[in-house]
Amino acid sequence: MTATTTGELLGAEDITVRFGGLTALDRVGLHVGPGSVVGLIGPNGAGKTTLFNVLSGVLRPSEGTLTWKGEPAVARRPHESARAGIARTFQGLNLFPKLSVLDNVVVGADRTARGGPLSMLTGLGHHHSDEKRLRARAMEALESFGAAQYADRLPGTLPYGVQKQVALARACVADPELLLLDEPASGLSSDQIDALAEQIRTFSEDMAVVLVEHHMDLVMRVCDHIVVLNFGEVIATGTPDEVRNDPAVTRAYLGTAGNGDPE
Amino acid sequence: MSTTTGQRPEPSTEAASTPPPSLPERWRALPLPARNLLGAAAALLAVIAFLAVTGDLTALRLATVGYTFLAIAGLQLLVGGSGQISLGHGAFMMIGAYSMALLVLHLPMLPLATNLLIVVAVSAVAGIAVGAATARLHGPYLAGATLILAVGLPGIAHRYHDLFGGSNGLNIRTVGAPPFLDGIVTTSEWRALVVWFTVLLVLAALATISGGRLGRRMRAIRDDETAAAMSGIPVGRTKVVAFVIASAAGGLAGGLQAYVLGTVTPSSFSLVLSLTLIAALVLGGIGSLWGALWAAVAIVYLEVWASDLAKVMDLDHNVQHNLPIVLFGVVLILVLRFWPLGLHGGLQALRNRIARR
Amino acid sequence: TGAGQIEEGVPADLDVAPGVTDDSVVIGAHHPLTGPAAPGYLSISRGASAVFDYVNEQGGVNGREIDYRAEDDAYDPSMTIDVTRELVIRDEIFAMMGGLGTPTHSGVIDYLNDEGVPDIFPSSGALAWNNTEVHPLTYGWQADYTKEAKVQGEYIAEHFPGQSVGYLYQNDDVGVDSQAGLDQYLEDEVVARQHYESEVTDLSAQIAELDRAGADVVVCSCIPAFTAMGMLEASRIGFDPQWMVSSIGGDTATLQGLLQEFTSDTPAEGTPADAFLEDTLVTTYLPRVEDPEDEWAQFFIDVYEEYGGEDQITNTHIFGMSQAVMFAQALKSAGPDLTRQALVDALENEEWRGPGHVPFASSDGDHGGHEGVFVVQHQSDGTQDWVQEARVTDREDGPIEQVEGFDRATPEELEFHD
Amino acid sequence: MDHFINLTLNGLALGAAYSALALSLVLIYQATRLVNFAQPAFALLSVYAAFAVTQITGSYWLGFGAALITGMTAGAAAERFIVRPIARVSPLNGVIVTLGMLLVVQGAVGMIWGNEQHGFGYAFSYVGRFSPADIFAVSAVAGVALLLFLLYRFTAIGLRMRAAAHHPEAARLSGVRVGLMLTAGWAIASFIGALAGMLAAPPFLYPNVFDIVFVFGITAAVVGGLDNPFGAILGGMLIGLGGSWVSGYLGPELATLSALVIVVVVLSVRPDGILSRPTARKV
Amino acid sequence: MSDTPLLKIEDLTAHHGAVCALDSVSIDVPERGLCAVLGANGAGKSTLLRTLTGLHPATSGRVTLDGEDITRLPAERAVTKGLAHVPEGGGVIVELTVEENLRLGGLWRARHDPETLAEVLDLFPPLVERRGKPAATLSGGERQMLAIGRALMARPRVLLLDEPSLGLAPMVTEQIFTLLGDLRDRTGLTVVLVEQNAAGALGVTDHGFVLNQGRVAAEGPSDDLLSDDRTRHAYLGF
Ligand SMILES: Nc1ncnc2c1ncn2[C@@H]1O[C@H](COP(=O)(O)OP(=O)(O)OP(=O)(O)O)[C@@H](O)[C@H]1O
Ligand SMILES: Nc1ncnc2c1ncn2[C@@H]1O[C@H](COP(=O)(O)OP(=O)(O)OP(=O)(O)O)[C@@H](O)[C@H]1O
Ligand SMILES: [Mg+2]
Ligand SMILES: [Mg+2]
Repeated sequence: MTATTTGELLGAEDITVRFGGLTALDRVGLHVGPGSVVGLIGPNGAGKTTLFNVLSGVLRPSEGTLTWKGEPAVARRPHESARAGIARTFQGLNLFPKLSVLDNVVVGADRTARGGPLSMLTGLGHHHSDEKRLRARAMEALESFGAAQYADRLPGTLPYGVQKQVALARACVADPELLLLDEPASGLSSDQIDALAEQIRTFSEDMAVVLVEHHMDLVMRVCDHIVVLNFGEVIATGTPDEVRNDPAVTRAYLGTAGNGDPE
Repeated sequence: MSTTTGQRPEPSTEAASTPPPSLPERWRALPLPARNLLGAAAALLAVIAFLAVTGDLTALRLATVGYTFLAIAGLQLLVGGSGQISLGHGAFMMIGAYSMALLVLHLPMLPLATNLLIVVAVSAVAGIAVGAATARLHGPYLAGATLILAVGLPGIAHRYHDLFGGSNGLNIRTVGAPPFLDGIVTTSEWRALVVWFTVLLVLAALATISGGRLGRRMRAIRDDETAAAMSGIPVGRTKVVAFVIASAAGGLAGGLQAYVLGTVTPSSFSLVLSLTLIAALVLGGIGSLWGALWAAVAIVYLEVWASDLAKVMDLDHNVQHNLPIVLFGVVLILVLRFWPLGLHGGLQALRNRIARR
Repeated sequence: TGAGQIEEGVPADLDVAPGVTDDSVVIGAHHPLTGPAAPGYLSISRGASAVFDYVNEQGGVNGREIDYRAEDDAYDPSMTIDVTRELVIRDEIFAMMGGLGTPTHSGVIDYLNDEGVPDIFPSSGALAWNNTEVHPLTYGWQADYTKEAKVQGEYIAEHFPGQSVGYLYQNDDVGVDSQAGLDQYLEDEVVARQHYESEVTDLSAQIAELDRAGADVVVCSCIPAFTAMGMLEASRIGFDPQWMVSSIGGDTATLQGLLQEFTSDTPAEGTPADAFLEDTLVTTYLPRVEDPEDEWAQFFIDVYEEYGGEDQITNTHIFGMSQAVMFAQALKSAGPDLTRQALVDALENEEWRGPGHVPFASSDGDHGGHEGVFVVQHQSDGTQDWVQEARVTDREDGPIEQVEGFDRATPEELEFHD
Repeated sequence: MDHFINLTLNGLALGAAYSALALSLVLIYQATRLVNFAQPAFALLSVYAAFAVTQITGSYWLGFGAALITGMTAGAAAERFIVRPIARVSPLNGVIVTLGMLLVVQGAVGMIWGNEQHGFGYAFSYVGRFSPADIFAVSAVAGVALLLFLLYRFTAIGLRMRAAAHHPEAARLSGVRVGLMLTAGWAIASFIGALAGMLAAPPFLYPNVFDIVFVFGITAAVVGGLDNPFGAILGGMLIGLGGSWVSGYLGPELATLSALVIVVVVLSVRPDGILSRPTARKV
Repeated sequence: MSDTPLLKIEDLTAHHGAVCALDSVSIDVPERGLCAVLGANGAGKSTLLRTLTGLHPATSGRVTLDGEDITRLPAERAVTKGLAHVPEGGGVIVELTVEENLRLGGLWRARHDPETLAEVLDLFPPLVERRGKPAATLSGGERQMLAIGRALMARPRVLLLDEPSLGLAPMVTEQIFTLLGDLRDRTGLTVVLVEQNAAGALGVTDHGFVLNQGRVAAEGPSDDLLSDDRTRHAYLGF
């Protein structure tokens, strides 16, 4: 773990989540420093998405503490997390189906607007400049994710791979400090995954990234640090090399495919 | 009035497009409120022109179309915008109408504009209460809760008989046209003007909201609450705001109705009204303020035309009396069957087809 | 200026005759023909229509056929306003005849008076109609609820002395005005006051309470559906009071029809419809279908047979038919040079002689319409006995007086058509 | 105390009628995910059919049968020819088109039978504080709820119907004839609707007779939880009892308000009704 | 291919509005064939599978299964012909329980089929404990398992898999790929596998087709495609 509590961006300690009788997370800890890329891996149903839900405020943990830049942040609601600088993508994408691709990304940029509630209600004040800026910014983001030509389409009509890019653009457009990526590579081809690795490296210059992924080569390539979950418990942590060679991890998760790509 | 609330990805097609390419561009460069206010001013001129060539009966109906338009536009923002289906919009109209009547009766010296502002405030407060109580509800649960609101609220008018006049309601008389317009406009025409002035002003505001950042936030919430929240949008608060805007618009519409009709009774704000409003909204075309306009026209004129038709056809009593209801139902079914996006969507499709020729 | 500060307007010009041609005169009305309030009220315009057809068949009035247009307002005041304007502006009606309902008619009474449209015989017993200062062109019809209730109260006090009384009333001016009259005679005997809302079709709680309170006599100031429902509910729980029903809910023919259908052909061990109504007291002022001896009743039955619809004539039809007859009579008296002023003058000076059984006020600043009621009692064989002759009174605390020397004309004698 | 018992018994009897309508709504909702405003329309049509048949044949039970058959046929036909092509576009359109059907049927009934009231009797004697008619109503509703619960939960056809309602595409890939299932769902629900109509209509019949009962029916369904037939019954009883008590102790004008209060209180604690399952996971 | 193909696709064309998503695609899949369909995003892979099962209408062309024309067969009949389709993203019915989802898959055949159910549950242990839970509570990978399990419950002759590895842990993916081979050998199953993970898919299949903008751009035995650098670079991107 990047256990240095000083200068830490996000800290989670003893996070426990129960659904009825099922313990989805059992005293899980996670620490993310600025600019680091943390991998979160584990078998299906290990609790990775659940942990993301806790970190982003979508789910209130049954127990445990959360800190954000050293401040307690446990009861934060999702929009508060987002405003504080946490962005995430979803395993199921969760794009806005009836908004255009551009509007999807503009919504992602919403928190960078300068106008307050009054400007939103009246259309006065910063509203006009906000609108122009948000659109420009969203367009820029779409361009950098190679989806600019789809700006006017509805997301449902796009190939899955393009939708993933839109979802990434929506998450990144507001320059978050922490980016939570839930299986960004699933459904992508190998060269797209390479490109993604490149993107994640670029992100990590400005923000910390937590990456949930089943594509081991990607994880091994981009992560500084990896946390392995199994049945809601942390079974291993360490650098990519340490984790790859951890027999518990091989047994629980990697199998023979442990040495990188599923190819 | 030119802004649509999403549904189609391309959000705005300006109604007035003129040949020189710089003009639409300059128009687009104007801030949203300015564009909408200019549009409203143009629409007001159109209303005045229309009033000038028609009579008193049309003036009354035009006023009815006006406040109905406003009520539906508010509902549009709520249902089409934030995805919250309210079957109790009539309740807010009722609140507005009673506020207006009570103000005129008990504080006759207040000018109309003040009354309308107070009406907006009162119904907005009601909207906060209802919105906050229902913010966690989804789909049919919200629909059911608002439905019973519309049915239950008149009970208060019966309960506090002395204040609200029970089932006979309240009757008010309000001043007509200012003296210098004597002989130029009739009282009905004056009322229609007051209604449309107010309605268009508020509509410009609604169009600004739904075409701007707040509207987009609402649509995001409508599509996916969690993703919207993760984009930094306060979901609960935005839903309540949508409710408040809708109820303020509904309340104002009710206030205007009281002003135009001079009478306020519980039976005007029945279940039927609330259901008609939402049905008409879908009939007109959800997602666009134009849809709200067609909806209002349909509510007012379908009934009139149908009963005229029934009279002309010389039918059996029972058939004649029930024909308007049946016709409204049939029109509703047919429009939804062949124009799923309502009258507005259908008209647009027609226009596109003609343009392509 | 404040929105509610109104100055007095100039009275409308009455020397006009819109809607009148040499051979026709257009009159209008608003009625609930559809919607929840239509049942029960629908028959009024049907009845009126039949009489006008009859009148037209006889050659009309002063050579003019009456073109009667009853518009549907579904009992929604905002629609009443719309249809009334439509009648006045587009159809250019000469007069409004029998506009129905208190909440509905209240919304247009100012308008009609401002526009100078004679507002004849609104179908409602509200006290508000009889206010010649404010609404000089409005002429009431129904015996007002307070007068009727006073007669009821006196009758009960006389015939059921010392017995406990319960009120069941509609929660609007019907209830308020009725109690004002009843209480003058029964204040001390009242053991329960129960009301209902016309929107909620359930009387179980109210009847249970009347039963519990031990009411021997129940005065029902209700519309017919609720009278019937009250009786059914009472029989359900084995509560058997003496019923006293006001004219608005006392259409025994309608009640009997309803109860008949209710009890026939069901496995429910039913009571015959007449048994529900047996001994029920009804106050009224018009001829009744149960009284075929009466010339007017006979006349109406015949007219409806000939000019009416398929449906069975009831006392509600007779309500509208009587209005139509008296309106035609006034039109006849107004003479061939018809103007609104002429009609108003005719109304003010008319010598009313039926079909109602009580004197009728339409002059001298009193536009109160029927001035009193008589009492009938329903018999098990379906006939009705007059148990008290017509009595008149005022709506304050004045005395109740027996009607003396009211000379009622026969249908043949009365001049209401050519 | 006597008063209280009276009110309670009245409330239960009223509740049975609300429950029956709520049940039919819940069933349609389970089978189609639509709140069906045409439900009172089918009920109305059915009850008028019963009225007509009873008048002609003189037999209440023949009328009863006619009502059930009419309801079932009307529901199936409406689904097949009107609702299906429209609801495909958007669920709200589907809801609104049911409103359109309600108007058409109310008007048509008025055209045929007039807007006047007719008397309409009970199946069994209505005499008594909790009369045979009431007992019939309650037991019919409870029995039907139980049967349907079993049908939906434990039979293959029930599984097919639910699958078709929730996810037509996945259902089709599993060989479910989605169209047929939707039609069947509507037929069953309208059958219950007709039953509910027969229980709720007496003593009088007129085109708007179900307006308020239906509103209470929706309220009951929402209070109980739209996914659970027993919720519908529970909700119906709550609304019935609440209405009766409030009516008796505070005044009948507050009966509808009492339903509003119940809805607000229940839904603020359990936004998906009393007997709903835990809310679904969103991400 | 030597013997007559079990699934024969001839000149299949399909549109999304004006967009031509499949353009005269012809593919033969022999009985017991394991066949991969590859291609970039938007190439038309999902549209191909959806058109095969009738979820999407074909504009023209013909599909025959074992000689029988199934081009216009409604989707609900596909499974009765032995065609099971795991759609993109799984299409799990989240409101039903895990077990109900599985039962649904086998419904067309018989009322009760405890053996297949047991087999499927055996294959995906995480589903066992969650049998009675609504599928909504499942994790992404668990849902994918459920979707595949439901298709297997139908005991199909031809299994159409649209990106089955989506969201699955590598071990599970591997396990499923192995299973496909197993099933082919044991029960004679024929598989059409759509995958983004081209290398992995070609590793387990015996024949591959590469779609590009709705057309078959390359085809051949999987090993050949794997070693054909030109196709790999042009279309498969590795
Ligand atoms: N709302 C819920 N109710 C009940 N169980 C739940 C709920 N949410 C998650 N679970 C269970 O918790 C466990 C962890 O789920 P989670 O989605 O976090 O897994 P994951 O690690 O993201 O898996 P995958 O890689 O398959 O996406 C799973 O077994 C899931 O079934
Ligand atoms: N509903 C739709 N409306 C409009 N166009 C669509 C729709 N669905 C797919 N398309 C278009 O059809 C083409 C083929 O899409 P398809 O989903 O079959 O691709 P794919 O090969 O499965 O891609 P992916 O690997 O991303 O799943 C794409 O260009 C896509 O944009
Ligand atoms: Mg996950
Ligand atoms: Mg695909």
